[in-house]
Amino acid sequence: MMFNIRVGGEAGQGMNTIGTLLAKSLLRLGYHVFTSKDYMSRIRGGHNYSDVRFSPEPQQSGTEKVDILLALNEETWEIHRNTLGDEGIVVFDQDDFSPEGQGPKKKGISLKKKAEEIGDRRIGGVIALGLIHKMLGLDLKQFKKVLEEKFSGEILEKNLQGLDWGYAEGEPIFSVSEGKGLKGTKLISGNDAIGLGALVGGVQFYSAYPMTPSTGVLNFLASQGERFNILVEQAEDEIAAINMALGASFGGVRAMTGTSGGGFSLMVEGVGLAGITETPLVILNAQRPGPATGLPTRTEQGDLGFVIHAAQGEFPRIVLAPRGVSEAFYQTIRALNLADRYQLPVIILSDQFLGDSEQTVMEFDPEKVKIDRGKLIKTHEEETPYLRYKFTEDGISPRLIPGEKGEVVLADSDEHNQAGNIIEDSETRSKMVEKRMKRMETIKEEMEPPLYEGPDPQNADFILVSWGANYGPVEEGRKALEEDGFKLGHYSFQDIWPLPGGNWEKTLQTKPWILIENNYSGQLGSLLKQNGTGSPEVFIRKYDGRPFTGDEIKRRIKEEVGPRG
Amino acid sequence: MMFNIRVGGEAGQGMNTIGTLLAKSLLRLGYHVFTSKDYMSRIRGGHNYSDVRFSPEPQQSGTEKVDILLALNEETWEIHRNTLGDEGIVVFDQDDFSPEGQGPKKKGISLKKKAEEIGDRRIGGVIALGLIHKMLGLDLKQFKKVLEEKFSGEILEKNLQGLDWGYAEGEPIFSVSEGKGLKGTKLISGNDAIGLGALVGGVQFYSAYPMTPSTGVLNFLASQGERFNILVEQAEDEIAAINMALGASFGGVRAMTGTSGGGFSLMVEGVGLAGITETPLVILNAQRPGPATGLPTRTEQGDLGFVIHAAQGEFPRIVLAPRGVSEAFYQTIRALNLADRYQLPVIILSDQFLGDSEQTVMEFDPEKVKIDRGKLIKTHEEETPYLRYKFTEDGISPRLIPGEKGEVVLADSDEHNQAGNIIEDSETRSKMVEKRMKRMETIKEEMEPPLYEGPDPQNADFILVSWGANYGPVEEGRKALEEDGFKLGHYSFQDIWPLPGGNWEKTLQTKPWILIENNYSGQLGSLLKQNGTGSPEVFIRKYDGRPFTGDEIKRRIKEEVGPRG
Amino acid sequence: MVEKKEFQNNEEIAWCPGCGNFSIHATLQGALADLDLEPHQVVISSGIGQAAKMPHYLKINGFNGLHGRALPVGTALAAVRKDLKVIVESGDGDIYGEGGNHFLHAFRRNPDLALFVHNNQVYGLTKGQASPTSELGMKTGVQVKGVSNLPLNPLLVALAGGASFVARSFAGDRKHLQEMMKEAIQHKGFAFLDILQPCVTFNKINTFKWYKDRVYYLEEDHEKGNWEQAVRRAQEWGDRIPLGIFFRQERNVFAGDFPELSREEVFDPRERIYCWPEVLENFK
Amino acid sequence: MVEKKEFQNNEEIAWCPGCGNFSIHATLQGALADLDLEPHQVVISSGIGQAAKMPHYLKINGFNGLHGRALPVGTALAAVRKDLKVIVESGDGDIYGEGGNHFLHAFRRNPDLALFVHNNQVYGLTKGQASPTSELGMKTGVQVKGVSNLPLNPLLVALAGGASFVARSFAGDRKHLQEMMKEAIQHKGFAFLDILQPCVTFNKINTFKWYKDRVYYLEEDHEKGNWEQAVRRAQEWGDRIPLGIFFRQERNVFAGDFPELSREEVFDPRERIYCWPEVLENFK
Ligand SMILES: Cc1ncc(C[n+]2csc(CCOP(=O)(O)OP(=O)(O)O)c2C)c(N)n1
Ligand SMILES: Cc1ncc(C[n+]2csc(CCOP(=O)(O)OP(=O)(O)O)c2C)c(N)n1
Ligand code: SF4
Ligand code: SF4
Ligand SMILES: [Mg+2]
Ligand SMILES: [Mg+2]
Repeated sequence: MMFNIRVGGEAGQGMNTIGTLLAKSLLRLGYHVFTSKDYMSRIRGGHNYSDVRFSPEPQQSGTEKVDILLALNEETWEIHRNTLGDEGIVVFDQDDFSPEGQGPKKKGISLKKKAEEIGDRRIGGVIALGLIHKMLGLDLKQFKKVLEEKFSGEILEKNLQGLDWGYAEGEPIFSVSEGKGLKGTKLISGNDAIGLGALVGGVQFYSAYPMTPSTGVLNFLASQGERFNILVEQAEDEIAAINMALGASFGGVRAMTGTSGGGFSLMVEGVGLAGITETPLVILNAQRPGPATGLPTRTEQGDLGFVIHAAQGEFPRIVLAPRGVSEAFYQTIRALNLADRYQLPVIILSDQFLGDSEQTVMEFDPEKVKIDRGKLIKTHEEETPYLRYKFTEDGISPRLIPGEKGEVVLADSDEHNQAGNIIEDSETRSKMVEKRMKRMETIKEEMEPPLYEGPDPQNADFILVSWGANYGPVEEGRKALEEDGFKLGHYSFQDIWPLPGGNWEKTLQTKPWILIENNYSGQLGSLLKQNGTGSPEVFIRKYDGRPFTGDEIKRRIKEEVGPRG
Repeated sequence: MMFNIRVGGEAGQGMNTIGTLLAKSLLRLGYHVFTSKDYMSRIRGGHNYSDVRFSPEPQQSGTEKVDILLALNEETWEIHRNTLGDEGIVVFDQDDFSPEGQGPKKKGISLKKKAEEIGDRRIGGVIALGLIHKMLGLDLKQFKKVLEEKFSGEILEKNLQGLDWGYAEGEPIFSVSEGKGLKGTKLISGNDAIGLGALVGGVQFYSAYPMTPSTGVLNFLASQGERFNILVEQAEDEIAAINMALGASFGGVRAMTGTSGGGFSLMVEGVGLAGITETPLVILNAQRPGPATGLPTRTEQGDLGFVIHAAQGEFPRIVLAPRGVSEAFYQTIRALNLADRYQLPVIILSDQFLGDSEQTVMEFDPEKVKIDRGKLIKTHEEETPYLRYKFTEDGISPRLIPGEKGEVVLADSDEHNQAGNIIEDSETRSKMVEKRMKRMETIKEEMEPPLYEGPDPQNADFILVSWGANYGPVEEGRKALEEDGFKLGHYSFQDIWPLPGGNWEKTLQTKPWILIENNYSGQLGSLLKQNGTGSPEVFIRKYDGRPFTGDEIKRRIKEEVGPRG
Repeated sequence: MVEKKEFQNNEEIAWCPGCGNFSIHATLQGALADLDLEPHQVVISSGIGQAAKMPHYLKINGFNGLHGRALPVGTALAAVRKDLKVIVESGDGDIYGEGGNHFLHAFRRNPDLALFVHNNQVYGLTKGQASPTSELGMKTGVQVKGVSNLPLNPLLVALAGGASFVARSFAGDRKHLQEMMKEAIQHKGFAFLDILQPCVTFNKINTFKWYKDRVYYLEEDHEKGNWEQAVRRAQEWGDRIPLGIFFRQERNVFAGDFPELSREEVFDPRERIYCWPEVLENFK
Repeated sequence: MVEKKEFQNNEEIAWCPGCGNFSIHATLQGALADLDLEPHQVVISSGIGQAAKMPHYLKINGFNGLHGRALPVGTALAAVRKDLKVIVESGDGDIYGEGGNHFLHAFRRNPDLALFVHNNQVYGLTKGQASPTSELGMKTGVQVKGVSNLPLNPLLVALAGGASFVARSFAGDRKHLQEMMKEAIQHKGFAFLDILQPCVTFNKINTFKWYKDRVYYLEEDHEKGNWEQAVRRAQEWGDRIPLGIFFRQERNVFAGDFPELSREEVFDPRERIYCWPEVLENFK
């Protein structure tokens, strides 16, 4: 059982709040919830919507199909009417408009008018949610708790009044399976998960310049800054942001910066600086469709080739693209450890789809998290005089924090000798390049191969290949096709650079495979080709700024390879 | 016959001037000349040197072997003594030091002392050049003309006096073949050739921020600006430089900007802006070794992957890496035409080796050059209302310059509709992406396949693969190996992106090939792999900041594949 | 006579109802019409933000470029297209934040353009973070304890940097605003006009009323050529906020000696190369 | 007592003989020794250029970063490492040109660091192009007709931008320079010291003698807390160039309330997470 409720209207009508309240109630009723947001780059007006999808089973994808459409204006009805199946129903404010035509069921209710009658214009959404709870046969108890935690006094009273009134207006028309009541489950967005990861991972300095869809992380950390002694600074521009973070990291604290593609462009030189100075740094690039300003509030996987190659010259870096919200948390912590252990820039490649979607995840356990600061040394006694860029077996030099009595530390953006002083000679240059690049070999070994799901690859008809947050929709599509008799495997890449070795190489050389990317040119595909996979049999792509959904994947694979089973 | 004269000393001793004077004399004596520069990132002191190589035959590579070493200080002797073969000779100021030890021949002469005696401390170099002319049995007549064009009055007199005195001090000890006296041949550096290309190609606006090794182009254009109405502006930073150039181009004039890798990093966002606004722009990236500041005055081919992937999102671009000085001129003009015809950013990927090396080239003929401004339209009548991003068959929209009576032009960095206005809908977005990317297909067809030299590939033992200015050294090495009985072909890429198709694909799939790149990781190699070539048999690389030389290529290929013939 | 309505187009305007940008939008049309400028004779270079959407809502030449980079684009346009009036229009975050370096150097270069900054003292489009002009103590989702960076006084910085025209107006006073816009557009050189613009959604401190209660006009006899006086008046902020032209001075403009290009020179720029052999003389 | 020679290292210095940087280099050591600061207690953040090579020529902690970006690096260092004295040292091109935006915003943020700008009014390392402070008319390989952009007056801009300490000294007056360096380092907040530095190779206008003939000290009774007076004196340039502290004011410093981190907190920052479950409360 999967159920999808869509709340649509214009910016400023509070779709997000309504969606979040509903999601929280469902979460507490024991459901797995997945929410996604579709919004325009404006503050008022236009058309936005939020989806709240729930099920007793875990899930991490949106869907094309809507079961209940809460249309806060007529435009929402016009735009989304076709997403409602025959069983679907549109809920609307009957004083505002009335949905014309055949098709889905309709339920009018007084929202604005009733809200004003109760005395708070803002509670129209809560009224509608009361109605929706009734339609779904859901208990209001959890929802009331949510409201009680959020509001108090008169405002709370009015909310509860509205909720009850809306509930009374409805009929139970859907029968949904009961939630399983998983203990400790939380509803977290990708951006918050990255923020939580940074928090638990020990970030002490976060500098950024606001840029959708990365601002959520900045907001989250700012909200926690005082409590956890995290210095969160809004920089004058992204160049300052990355250079501040590097300064902080050189100073010894864990530092991170975050942005989207345009801001990442401005950070490029700083990425190289992290590379040559061997300063640990985690950089979040939350992708949105480009080029340039592009579609600020939408999603795309368009920056993969860019972040792998960003900055002049050659130096090692790591690129991780979390598969989902839970991974966003753990991979952020891992990124911080990798940055410290290998003393280099680590890029977390997220996107608007992941960042803005909320997903139920089992509670994150900070106790399970290890902080590994790598070769950070506590005293200079280990090396006298201290050599910041000492040649070592593995290319990683012991790292001293400036401030140690009797010793000094020098980092340099020019080519340098072991002490960090500028050099120009051919021999030292070559050795330093080798020292830096050498680390790539070790790193490559600890990169995790893509997750494989499905039947033994030998028995699969096709192998699906995806990366990052596309995992959820592709996996949902694959499972749905399995039920239709398809035999499909699925490799989903999370560790992207350096590209991990593994069975996938042989499998893709021998089996027909389907590449699925949320971009135009197939950027992971190009990387795989460099590893000898050849071209995919089918390339399913999307570059309209919207995320894939599970049912879309199913439909498009069927279109491409014909019906099975 | 090839002859190499090396002038070495510390920064500020005028190695460049001495080298240039000598080169001019040789040029006028009818030789082909190739000069290269090795200098430090400092203004005084340290160790710099210039090579002047000449021959009756064309050439475009330096060499490891030195025939005459003009050592302006003892350090030069120490550093370069081993480059002198048994036939070589070191020329030195006998009042300054005397070269110790076995090995090459030695010729002391009074330079500073004599110069002071004549009454101009600066003419020591000219005295040495008089001596060198005698050693080589060369007539002084041409050199005197060079001096007469450069100096006059008393200074000229003193120079001539010094020259004659130095000449008288020498003996003819080398016998060099006579120059062929090619008419119209000029000695031009890569940077000047790009500047000349920009000039003839009709650049009317050049904005840049100083950065070695690209500054030569800025200097050249600045020197010509007033005469040819080229507005040359030193911007406050590289971000301003590229955005100014885009503004000028939008305004209708041919515009260009130039920098090196670090500055290119800062321009990245602007490259994407050119991409989405479809504004023609030529960007020079004169590579130097990175990452970050790296080795400011040295050379590397380290930015290939970077410039191909630079900027968030996906859009078409063209990358050209001129093979030599002559190509630098013609490819710059071609770049300007391509930018206009396809309305996109074109990147000229040069490097310090190409930019600072001078080479004799047949006179550039501006009459042969065509200016093709593509679909620039003169009046709005062709389209009313004018649609800047009109959907067309080939993805290229007619381009009107703002200022046409009754019509307006709107360029936009957000995703937009045909008129240039912001949109967010899925359909227009997809169509716009397709419109932009569509051009890549046409472009790919007109990209020139790599130049092939050598025996029929079927008969070659190995195929050498190089790109950009590596062409000269690799080709010289190949020819030398041919004489030793090797059968080697050579593909040299100049059009890099989009990668041109051609016979090379099949050849490299079937023949063992040797990749030669001036970087660590083999960036062209990665591109070729994406096209199914597999890995090279041998990878000859260099990442010490120095260019390859012909004899080095020969030596290293021999080392790798064993002796032949 | 050009009429205001010639600048109208049919784009839906994406600003919030009540936003101060609406009156700037309307006033700009009036100013241009008053100056008898036709749509094709003007070009607006803008960055990214709410203010920066301006060229979309007018029938006018426009280059809506990157966040923070409207000035370099406009500077080059002013230099190579002397037949066009160049207006650079963007928000306070765009010009004083991301684009601060171009702001600083525009004073020195003195390009012949008018810079209109919609100064709402907040980042509007990205949902309410502090901008360089946000008041001390203003709380936002990022500045959770309140703004602690000293607000930038853009007029003072412009004066110190050598700007040749420095003025302030208020979106709530259309008559004055129109006058200022006209003066700025007519000024030969870099004309900087800071426009106080209420953001009804995110700036709950500097509201329409807040501004209205404080603004007043510089006196008739304020000496526009007196830099020291301008500096003194530009320091006023808080209870009393002066509007008007603080400073004006004629100075060499950027690329003033670069010629106005003919259509032919644009289409075939090679025509200019009349002494090629002479250039090549250097290379023998 | 710390001695000057504790700051010496054995690197070959790549500046031209006679360059003003040598005296700045020597003076800095004196200032630090005078303040009884040991090498490990100081960190220099620099950019790229001749001036920016400073950390290589001292035994001192150093981060020699990107061209133009020394200030952000130093700002963060000052915030997270309250136990270190942070000096940002770079050239005029670096700080006023490429890094202009950080300069502008450092005034507002007021990080606790000292900024030393070796102002030789030229780009030295890249061979003599104009810098933002080059004199009008100065000819270079790029500015072939002479500089036409109005030179930046960095002191005036710093004052206008709200800098809390603004001073000028001269490389040719080591006694004064040392005094100024010490004052700047001791200032709590952003201390900006512009140092006139002759470039013997590329700046043939503003030579040692040129400066020497013009510089004089601000009077003993110059009121350092008087902003208007500072602005008036900062305008002096040409025949008479004042040296000294133009302005000084105590103000909240950047991240002043961010605690000094213990070694333990640096090595295991997770120690700080003591109310994790409470954080997760928001997500149910
Ligand atoms: C390089 C880059 N960084 C960040 C952004 C995100 N961004 C868009 S508009 C904006 C701020 C807008 O503020 P302001 O200029 O004051 O305009 P307003 O919306 O207030 O009119 C930001 C940070 C971007 N588009 N590009
Ligand atoms: C991004 C970038 N752009 C340009 C350069 C080249 N560059 C190095 S130093 C310098 C100017 C130095 O001038 P200044 O800061 O005044 O220092 P000085 O050498 O005069 O001490 C420039 C343009 C660079 N290293 N990085
Ligand atoms: S957010 Fe503020 S500035 Fe933006 S449109 Fe709304 S009111 Fe205007
Ligand atoms: S070029 Fe000028 S600033 Fe640089 S070291 Fe030489 S004299 Fe000093
Ligand atoms: Mg604003
Ligand atoms: Mg300088």
